[in-house]
Amino acid sequence: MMPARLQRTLLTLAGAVVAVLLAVAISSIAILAAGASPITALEAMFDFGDTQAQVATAVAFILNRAVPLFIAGLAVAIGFRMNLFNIGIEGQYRLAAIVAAFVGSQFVLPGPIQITLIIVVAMLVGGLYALIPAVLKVTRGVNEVISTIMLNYIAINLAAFLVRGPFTGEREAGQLTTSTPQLPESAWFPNLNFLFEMFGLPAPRGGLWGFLIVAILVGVIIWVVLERTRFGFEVKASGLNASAALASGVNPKRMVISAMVLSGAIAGLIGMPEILGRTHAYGSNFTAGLGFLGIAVALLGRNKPVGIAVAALLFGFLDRAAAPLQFADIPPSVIAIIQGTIVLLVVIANEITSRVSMRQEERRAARQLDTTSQAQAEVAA
Amino acid sequence: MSTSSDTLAAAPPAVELEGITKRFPGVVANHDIRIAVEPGTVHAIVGENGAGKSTLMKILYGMQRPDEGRIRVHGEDVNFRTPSDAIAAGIGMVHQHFMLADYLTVLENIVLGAEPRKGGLLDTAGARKRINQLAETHGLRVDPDRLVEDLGVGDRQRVEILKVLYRGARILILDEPTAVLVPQEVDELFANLRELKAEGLTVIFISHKLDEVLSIADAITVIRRGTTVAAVDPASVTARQLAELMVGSELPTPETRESTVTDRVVLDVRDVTIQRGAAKPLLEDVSFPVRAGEVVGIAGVEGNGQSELIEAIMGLQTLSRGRIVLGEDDITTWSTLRRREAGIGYIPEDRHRQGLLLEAPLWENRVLGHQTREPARKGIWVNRAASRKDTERIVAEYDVRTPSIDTLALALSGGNQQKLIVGREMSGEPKFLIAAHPTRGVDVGAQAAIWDHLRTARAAGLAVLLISADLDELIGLSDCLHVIYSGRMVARLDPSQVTPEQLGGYMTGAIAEEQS
Amino acid sequence: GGGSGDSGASTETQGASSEAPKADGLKIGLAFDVGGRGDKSFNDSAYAGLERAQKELGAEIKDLSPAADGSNRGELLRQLANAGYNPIIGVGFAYGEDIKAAATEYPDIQFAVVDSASNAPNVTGLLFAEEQGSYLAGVAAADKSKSSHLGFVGGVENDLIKKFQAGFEAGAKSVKSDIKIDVKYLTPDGDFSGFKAPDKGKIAAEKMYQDGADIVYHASGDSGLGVFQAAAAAGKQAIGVDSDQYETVKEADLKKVIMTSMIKRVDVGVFEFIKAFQGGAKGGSNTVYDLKVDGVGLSTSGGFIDDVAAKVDEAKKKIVDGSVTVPAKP
Amino acid sequence: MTTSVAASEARRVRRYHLALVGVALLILLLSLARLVADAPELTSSGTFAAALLLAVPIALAGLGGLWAERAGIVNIGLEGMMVLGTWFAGWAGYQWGAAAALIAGLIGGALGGLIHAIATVTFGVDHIISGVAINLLGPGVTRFLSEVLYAQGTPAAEKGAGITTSPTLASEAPSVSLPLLSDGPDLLGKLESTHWFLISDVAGILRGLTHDVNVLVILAVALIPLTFFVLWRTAFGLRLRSCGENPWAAESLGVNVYLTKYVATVISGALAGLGGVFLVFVTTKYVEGQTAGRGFIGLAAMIFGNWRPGGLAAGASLFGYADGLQLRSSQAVTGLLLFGALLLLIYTGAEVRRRLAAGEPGVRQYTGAVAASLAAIVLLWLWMTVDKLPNEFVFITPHVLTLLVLSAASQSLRMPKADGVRYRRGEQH
Ligand SMILES: Nc1ncnc2c1ncn2[C@@H]1O[C@H](COP(=O)(O)OP(=O)(O)OP(=O)(O)O)[C@@H](O)[C@H]1O
Ligand SMILES: Nc1ncnc2c1ncn2[C@@H]1O[C@H](COP(=O)(O)OP(=O)(O)OP(=O)(O)O)[C@@H](O)[C@H]1O
Ligand SMILES: [Mg+2]
Ligand SMILES: [Mg+2]
Repeated sequence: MMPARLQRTLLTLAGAVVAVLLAVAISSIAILAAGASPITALEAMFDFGDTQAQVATAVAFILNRAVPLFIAGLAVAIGFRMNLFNIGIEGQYRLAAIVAAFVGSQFVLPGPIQITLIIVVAMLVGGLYALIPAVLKVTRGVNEVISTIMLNYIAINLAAFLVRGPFTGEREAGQLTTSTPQLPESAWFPNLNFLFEMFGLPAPRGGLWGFLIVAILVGVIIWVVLERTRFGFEVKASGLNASAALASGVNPKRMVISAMVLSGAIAGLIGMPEILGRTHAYGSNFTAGLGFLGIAVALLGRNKPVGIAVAALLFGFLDRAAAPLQFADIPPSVIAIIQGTIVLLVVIANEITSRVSMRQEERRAARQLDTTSQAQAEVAA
Repeated sequence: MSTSSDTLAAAPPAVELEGITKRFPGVVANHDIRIAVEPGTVHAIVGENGAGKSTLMKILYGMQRPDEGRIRVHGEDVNFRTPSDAIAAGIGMVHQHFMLADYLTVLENIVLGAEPRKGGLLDTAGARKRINQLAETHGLRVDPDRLVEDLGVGDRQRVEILKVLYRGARILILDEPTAVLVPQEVDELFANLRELKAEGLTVIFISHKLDEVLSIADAITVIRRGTTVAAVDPASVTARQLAELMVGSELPTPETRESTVTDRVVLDVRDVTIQRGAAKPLLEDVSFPVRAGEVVGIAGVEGNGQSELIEAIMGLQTLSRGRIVLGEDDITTWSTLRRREAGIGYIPEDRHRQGLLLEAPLWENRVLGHQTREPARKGIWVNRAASRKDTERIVAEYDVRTPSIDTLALALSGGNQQKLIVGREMSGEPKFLIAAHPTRGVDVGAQAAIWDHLRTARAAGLAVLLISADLDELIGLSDCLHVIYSGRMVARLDPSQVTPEQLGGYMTGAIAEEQS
Repeated sequence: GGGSGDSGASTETQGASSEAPKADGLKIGLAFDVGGRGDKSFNDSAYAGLERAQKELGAEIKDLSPAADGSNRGELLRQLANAGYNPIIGVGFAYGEDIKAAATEYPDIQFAVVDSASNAPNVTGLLFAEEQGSYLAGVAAADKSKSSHLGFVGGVENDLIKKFQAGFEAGAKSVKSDIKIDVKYLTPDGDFSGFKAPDKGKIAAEKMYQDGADIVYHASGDSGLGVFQAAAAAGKQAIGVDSDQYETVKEADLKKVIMTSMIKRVDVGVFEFIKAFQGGAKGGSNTVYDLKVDGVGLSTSGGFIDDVAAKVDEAKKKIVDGSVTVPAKP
Repeated sequence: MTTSVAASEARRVRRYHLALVGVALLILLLSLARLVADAPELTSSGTFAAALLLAVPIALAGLGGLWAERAGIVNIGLEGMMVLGTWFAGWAGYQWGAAAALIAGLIGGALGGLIHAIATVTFGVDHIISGVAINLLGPGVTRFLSEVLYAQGTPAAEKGAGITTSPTLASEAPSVSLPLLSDGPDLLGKLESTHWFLISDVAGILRGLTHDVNVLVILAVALIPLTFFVLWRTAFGLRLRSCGENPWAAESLGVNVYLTKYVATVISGALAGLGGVFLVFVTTKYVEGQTAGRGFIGLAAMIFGNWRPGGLAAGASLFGYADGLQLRSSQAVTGLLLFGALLLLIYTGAEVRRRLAAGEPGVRQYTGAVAASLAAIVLLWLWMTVDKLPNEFVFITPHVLTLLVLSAASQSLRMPKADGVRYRRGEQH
């Protein structure tokens, strides 16, 4: 039993590695076509700097980028696991971010309480906003793909309205970014620079966002929820076979609502690392697009927390390379090409490997049964 | 010159299969099969589930390619790559499962792939004329402009045959065409087949129903475990002999021994009506009790409300009127989950659709439907250890042939999948069990085992509602039989008194309603 | 912040800068706003200043473009600092916060940020008085308008673009207090597609022309193309923005309608900052590029506003001498 | 048999008439709202011209979606394919003119479709996943191409290209107007300016749709009936649809399902690419990011339209109209509130009458009518009290409208049965 599983895992990993290598090869062709050398590009991507401080900064950047991507991937995965396509992560996290940033700026409490409250508000807003498409789906049968796409646009506009209107904060003279009021310092999430110091590295510039801890925690919780609880089982069952789930007493409406709301609540966290760790306010140049990237990350990670973490780190690593590539005079958009081809090739590889491993499983089952039935026949004779 | 019988003998067989071998990963579906089908005859092929009949026919129809062997059609070697090649060679196939696009019209389904064109367009008028003509000559009446979605099974079967005739096929393959038909419909079909035969068409006919086979076939080939084991003359063989050839051993029968019926009503269905909009009710005033230790059988042609009845009891359909009482509780408004928790077990009619998570391991399939109960659950958690242990128990007790409980459900054969489901639904001491087609598509050995389990549970006081298309099974297992027709219970019969023919009469509405 | 020992002034071993450093070692780094070099507008204008510094001051230059979502602005600044570039310029107000962070991390390096105020001792804010330039555009437009009806199309409804609107309205009203000015923004703040939607710019401007406006001023990036098209179709006129669009627009029929452009000399700002840096200037303050220093102004190519030049000059004089203050908010 | 033919014929005629009556009613209501709310933009020719301009790329993307999904391939990658279309149109167009742009854009989009087909048909990748990957790839590849081909110092840059834009097209696609009616003497224009009830509204609408129309618009509009015709009236169309309903049945009748799906998906990409070409024609050059999510909106329009060409045209028109209206006049959007109220009142009236006629009492049956009338009151109240909505609320008009209409009508939607299902030759479902 264990070897079979191990084999499945190894096969998957091998497929992923081949896919990444293929994607690198394809991108190399593009780089060559652009008149640059793929070797230089690779060197640039892996060049984290000469000094320890630079290496630390690079690592911190990758992690800081990976954290929101990881959370976004988790949010997407919850829905995708039961074939619920929450394309609306984008709107949910934006709205959650602005409301949480504003609410958090309105009071001062001891750090842990203040931060917890902000996080709760963010999850609440994200979850409530995701409730809209969920309710529309279960009561009116509205396809969630469209409704969430529409709600994304609505969220962008709502956020723009709020940040210029009721939620606007004071600005220094000469600042053109509109933003919510600054969070009090008690709401600033402490950074994790001590981790680097523990390894004898200098602290990274910009700091390693402390929200990493929350992300890991959320990842573990989501893993436990999806893999070990009854709710997770029901999500999985609904995804694998909706009509069997229904006949087994899983209430599909309740599942749609709870999965969507959970997905939205997690989505609410996506903006938090940035707001609590860096900007301390929601501003008009808030990082957008993480919701869509989250879809790619979730798919790359096969909708499983560990896979999503790896995918998020890979994306973070690639995104960091944007600057070094430019130093090497290579168009940075190569990264987008690498990301796109990796996603496509990895899912193709997944498809092939899972088909192969199912074949193997069937064959093994048949082989084993054959030997047992032969044995029985011999005993009978 | 030669006599007419000489000419007949000289004519090459319509189809000749020689040494056909086909391997699937882990299975040899066909092994050195040899069959010769004479033109203008009905040639039956019989064999157990999984014997390889469908595979062989798919090979003949170009849907699958043989690993070894030769196919000759009218004496000429052929090599079919796709069904189009086979169609071009005059072969048509009606599949075991309907191959119809529900949201296309009958006409569209029939002409698909062989569309008549006029000026680049689909010539619907021409097609309609041709279909009506075919329908007229062969007595296969269907309305070409209806959506297939709205048709009953009998009509669908006719559409399937029309599809084949429309292509001008001279060789017809019918893979279990009678599985979903009632006796009267079967007779109609056979009349059609005889007519086709008279017109010189060749029919290859597959069925599990041996008396049917004996009544229609001119020649019979028996397949066992992928190889041809006998070619017999229907005139010189009995159904029982044929069956023993198929199985290679003695036959089990689904007979219930002494009655275990008590007078404690476990499930009471009262005046259940389901009506959607202004249409004809799907179920109308259906009432019956099921007592502890009793098997209540429901006979009926598919599509007469059985599915709705099951779904109503499972809480998957809301009632327009009526009540369902389980023991002391009125469960009419309960959720499916609560019903299951209260002790209703459910062997669904389509195990792949409603019974299994094919891509999950067996032990997770054990949890399905029991996710809120011991031993599968512990608080908010799934109790993995206990579930696995209980799966081991089911595998042992119900003789589920599997390498391990971590095997994915899709790797099991249909019979073993079904045994797992039966084992699961019997665990947790249910009070009441819905068994919908519990042995459909299951081979003889597994069938006997499942019947045994049902009987044992019945003796232990389980109340069972049995829905089946297999009339022998219904008559053999039930303590009491109801016939459902057009959403209404039209007869209550004593299984020890009734014959399958009578039952068929009620099921088709041929015998008028009887007061019980 | 990371107050560790490494100042970032490491030796030049970074792969890219292979050519020998210039004698005086002036290495200028510049990070663009989203869109990057080659946007034919704001970013390119900054780049022109950088190139000029390369030519005239013999500087070594490096320019970086951010990711499409702008998430790595801070990283670009750090990488430039690590590679030994000094000074470093961030183009666009979105760099405000990131420059501040980088400036604290690299106190020995001089930074400049375009369109945002100085927020650290080693940061120079390069501010432009868009409202003043737009005021002149308003004056010219109101003088030229026969219908006493103007229009303004803004790309994205943010505070930067509102400065353009405010100045334009004030300028036009200073000429004709009852002049009608239609205003339309294409997208809300945070949705930057409004700078890339010529079709929407066209529709918005079309409506203004149909309603009787005869001159429409746009501050909408690439969407301005649509405004020019609408003007050409209606046989009316439009005002360009940022650079002299009469020169940058290639189509002859569109050239005709560009009455003038409100020029924002980001190139001058960038170049002047570099020169000042070379001269030893330190940050901590803002340099405002306004009418006084010709940091903003109106273009005259095409000669369409020659006849109102006097009035425009007069308005300019008033602003320069302080007798008129132009509002920065509508 | 003949009766059934007649019946289906009658059904078709009835549906056709119903659509006509519906459109007439909408126009009547619109002109009423225009008059009462004094918002001439509601029916002006300019609004309808803008609506057409905005609806065409959405409709083309939607048609792309329709072709793919009717063959059983979910295409969420329309956006990426559209982006490819814009870039290639710009690149070919600046060198060889509009015709080349058209062809290159089609090919660009078709390439995206081909990738989608390879992934989903040949490798059986989940359709949504492949689509997402294409949406990542489209912008990435085009940006890269721009960075390489439009960089400073390249010949293209000399002609005015930048990283974010191509040079202007070498030649523009011609535009046409209806002679006499909307051009020259412009009779419709004259009629429109009279502001007569209904007459000038109809004139405005007609003029907006016929004045100075790009040939590509005509092509796009023609593609809608053409799509219907091909998919529902030809043998190829029947095969294509059968692949979306039951590919196994199609396979068993000798239809080459893989090939059909490939063709459908490539056409789907080409249509999305054509939407991109149209955007480039409007702006006369490629502008990075100019698709702005229209691929997604197109998909929404298709679902809105129940996977039918006519329906998707309605969906795209609704979106284009609402967007055009808000772009032209923020005030007119409040006029829509009145329009909505009128619509709801009519619905309520019809519902109550139907219930009364059917003699079906019961509170539950009336909830719809009650909700509708309540909503109508709220809308009326909003219309009377609000005179200018904040811009942000104006911007979202089309999205909110789409959402509202969908929630009213979604339950009757039906997608192709095997849409998004992985199909493998020789494997049963
Ligand atoms: N595509 C396939 N891949 C793998 N194994 C297959 C495939 N098709 C059939 N088999 C196997 O081949 C064997 C013969 O199957 P087949 O469907 O031909 O049986 P059959 O005689 O038609 O049975 P039934 O009476 O149930 O229809 C079975 O063991 C089945 O598991
Ligand atoms: N289309 C298929 N693809 C792959 N394997 C198949 C296919 N059809 C059948 N099998 C294999 O056939 C075996 C089950 O076939 P078997 O004939 O015993 O089942 P069955 O009685 O036909 O069941 P069912 O009626 O549920 O299909 C399994 O090993 C399964 O893997
Ligand atoms: Mg079978
Ligand atoms: Mg079979």
